[in-house]
Amino acid sequence: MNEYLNIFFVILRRDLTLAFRNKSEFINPLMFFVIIIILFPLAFGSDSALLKQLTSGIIWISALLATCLSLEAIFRSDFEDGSIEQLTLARYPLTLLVSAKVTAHWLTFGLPLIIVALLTGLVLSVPSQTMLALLITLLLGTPVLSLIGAITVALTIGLRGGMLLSLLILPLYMPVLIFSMLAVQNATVGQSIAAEIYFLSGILVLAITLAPITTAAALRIRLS
Amino acid sequence: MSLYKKCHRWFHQFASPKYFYDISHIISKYAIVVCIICFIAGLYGGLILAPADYQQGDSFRIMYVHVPAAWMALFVYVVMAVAGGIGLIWHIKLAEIVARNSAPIGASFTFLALVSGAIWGKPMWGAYWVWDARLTSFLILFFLYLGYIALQSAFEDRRVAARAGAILALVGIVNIPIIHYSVEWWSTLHQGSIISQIDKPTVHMSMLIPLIFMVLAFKTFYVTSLLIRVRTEILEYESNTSWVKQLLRDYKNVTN
Amino acid sequence: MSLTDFLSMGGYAKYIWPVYGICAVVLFLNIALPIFRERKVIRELQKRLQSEESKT
Amino acid sequence: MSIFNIKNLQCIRRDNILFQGLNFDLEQGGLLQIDGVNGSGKSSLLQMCVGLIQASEGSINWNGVNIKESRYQFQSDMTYFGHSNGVKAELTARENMKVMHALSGDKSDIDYSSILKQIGLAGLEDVLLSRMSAGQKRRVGLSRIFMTQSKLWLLDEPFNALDKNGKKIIEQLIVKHCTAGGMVIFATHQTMEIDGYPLQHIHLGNET
Repeated sequence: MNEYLNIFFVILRRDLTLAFRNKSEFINPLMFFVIIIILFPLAFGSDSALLKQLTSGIIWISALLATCLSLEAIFRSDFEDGSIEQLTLARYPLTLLVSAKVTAHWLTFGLPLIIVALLTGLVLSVPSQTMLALLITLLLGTPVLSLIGAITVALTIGLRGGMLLSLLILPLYMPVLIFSMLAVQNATVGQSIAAEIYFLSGILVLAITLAPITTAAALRIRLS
Repeated sequence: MSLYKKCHRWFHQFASPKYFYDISHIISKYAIVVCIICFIAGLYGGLILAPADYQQGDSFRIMYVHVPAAWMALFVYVVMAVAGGIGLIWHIKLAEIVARNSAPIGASFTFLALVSGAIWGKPMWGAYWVWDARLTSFLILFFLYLGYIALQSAFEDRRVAARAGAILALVGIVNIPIIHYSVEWWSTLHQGSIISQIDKPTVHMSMLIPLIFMVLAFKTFYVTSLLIRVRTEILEYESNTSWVKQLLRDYKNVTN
Repeated sequence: MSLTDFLSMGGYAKYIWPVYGICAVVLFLNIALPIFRERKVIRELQKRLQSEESKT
Repeated sequence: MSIFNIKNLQCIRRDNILFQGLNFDLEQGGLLQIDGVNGSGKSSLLQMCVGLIQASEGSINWNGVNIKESRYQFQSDMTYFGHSNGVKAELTARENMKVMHALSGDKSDIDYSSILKQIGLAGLEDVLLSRMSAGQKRRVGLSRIFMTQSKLWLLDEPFNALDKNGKKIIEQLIVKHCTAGGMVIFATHQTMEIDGYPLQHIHLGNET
C-alpha cells in the first residue's frame, strides 16, 4: 500500500517544486483575483451601501474566475514536454497520479487564493460572521473547482478555441457558487448555514470520488 | 442459441452502418407520417378545442410549445449521454454519430423552450426574463449543449471528438440534477414559492390530450431530423466502402 | 369561433403567435439544413467518385 | 505462443489508412526496427503498441492477453520513450531521474551519478535541464531505460538530437538488453551498427 502513497507524494512534491520554481504561473491568478475585486468599487462608488452588500459575492466570483484561469497550469506543461505520456503509461493507475496533480494544483492555487480572499475581505471590512462563512465555503468550494476543472482541462488541453475551457467549465461551477453565496448571505443575516454547508460537502465528496477517474479517462482520450 | 448471444449478434448487426442506413429509410418514413399527424392533432386540439384557462386566459396555449420543447431538451441530452457512453465503452461508431448529431437538435429544443418560457412569462409575471427556477436551469442546459458542440468542433479527428464529447455529456448528466436542484433552492429562497404555483395551470383533460400529441410530434420530429443527419455522416464515414460507392452510382441516375 | 376571435387569442395574440412562429422556424431549420447538407455531401462524394473512376 | 504479438493491425489517421493487416511476433531477445519515410505511421504504430492510440482494427497482445484487458500488467513490463523527452525543464537532472525511478516502480536504490556517467553527462546531476542542450536533455530522458526492470522497450526515434558517441552508447545498451533476454522495438530511419545482432524489420509506407 505504501508504494501507491509513495508515488502519490513523489508526484505531489514534483509539482510543488515545479510551482515554486516558476513563480509567475503561481502568482498571476492571485494578482488577477485582486484586480477584479478592485474593479467593483470603481464601478459602484467606494462607500455605497450596495458595495457593502455585494463584497462577499464579488470575492467569490473573482475567486471562481481566478481559478478558471489557473486551471490550464495543471496539465499544460506536462502536455508540452511529453511527461503526460509517461504518467499515462506508468505502472500506477492514472487516477492516482491525476489526483496527486490536482491536489498539487489546489495547494498552489486554492490555498493562497483563500488566504488572499480573506485578506481582501478584512480590507473591505466584511463583517466577521460573513468572513467565517466565506472561509468555510471557500475551503469546501475551491477543491471542487480544481477537481471538476481538471476534467475539462484534460479534455481541452492544447486545442484551438481559446475560451473553450471557460465555456465548458462555468456551467458546472454554478451549483458551487449558488450554495456558497446562499451560505454567505444567511451568515450575514445571522441565520444558520448548515444546509448549504451540507450540500457543498456533498458536492465535494462527489467530486473527490468521481472527478479523478473521469480526468484519467479524459486524458487517455485526449492523448489518443 | 442463448438469448444473450442472439441479442448480442442483433446489437452488433444493428450497429453496422450499412444495415442502419437501409433501416433508417423505413423508420423515417413512418416517423414523418406520425409526426405530421400528431402536429395537426396537437395544434388543432390545443389552439381550438381546449377551453381558455380560468386564470391565465388563452396565454396558457404557449404551453403546447414550451412543455414539449423543455421535455425534449432534457430527453435529447440523456440520449446524447447514453449514446456517447455506448460509443465510449463498446467503440460503436454508430452510437458516436447519433450522439454527435443529436446535440444541435437538443440545443434548438432548449432554445425553443427558453424563448417560449420567456414570452410566456410576459403576460403572467409582467417581464420577459424573470429568473424562474426552471428557465434558469434550461439556460444552463443550453450552455452545456453549446459547450458540447464547441468541444466537438475543436477536434480534427472525429473519433476522438466523439469520445471526448461522451465524457463531457456524462459529466453533464451527473451535474444536471445538481444544477436543477441548486437553482430551485436558490429561486425559492429569493422569490418565494408563490410564483411557481400560478404558472402550473390546472391541467384539464381536454388540455392534456393535445399536449401528449405535441410531445409525440416533437419526439418523432427529433427522430426524423436525427436520421437525416446520421445518414449524411454514415455516407461521409463509409465513403470508400463498396456499398456507398454503389449507392452513389445509383443515386447518380436519379438526380441528373 | 370566428377567424378573428381565433386570431386574437383572447387578447394574447402578440404572445402566442410569435412563439408558434419561432417554433415553426426552428423546426423548419432542423429539417432544411440537414437535407441541404445531405445533398451537398452526396454531390461532393459523387464528384470524388467520378474523379477516382476516371483516373483508374 | 509469442510474448509480444501484433495481429492484423490497421491504423486510420484523419480518415486515411496509414497501414493495415500488419502481423508481427516478437520473441525473447527480439530486436525490431520500424522504418519508413516521415508520416508513414512509424510513431502511430509505436503509440498503438503502447496503447496510447486505439487501433481501429486488429489487436496487440502481451503474453497472449490483449493489452486493453491487462493494461497495468502490460505497462509495468514495458518502457516507452517518445518524440518528446518526457522530462521537466525546470527540474535538475537528479530530480527528474528520481521521479522517473519512482514511476518505474523499481525498488532497488540507484546511483544517479553512475547512470549519468554512463550516458556521458558525468557531473551534471544538479544542473537545471533548462540550461542543457537538446542532446543532453534527450540523454536525461533516455536515462529512464537504465532504471527500469521492464522487459520490453519501445523507443521512438531514440537517436535524434544525439551525437555519434551518444548513439553508440544507446546502441550498446540496446544490444546488452536484448542479449539479456529483453525485447526492444524502435522506430528510426537512421542505420544501426549493432555488429551482427539479428535485427528484424517492419517497413511502413508504400514505396518499398
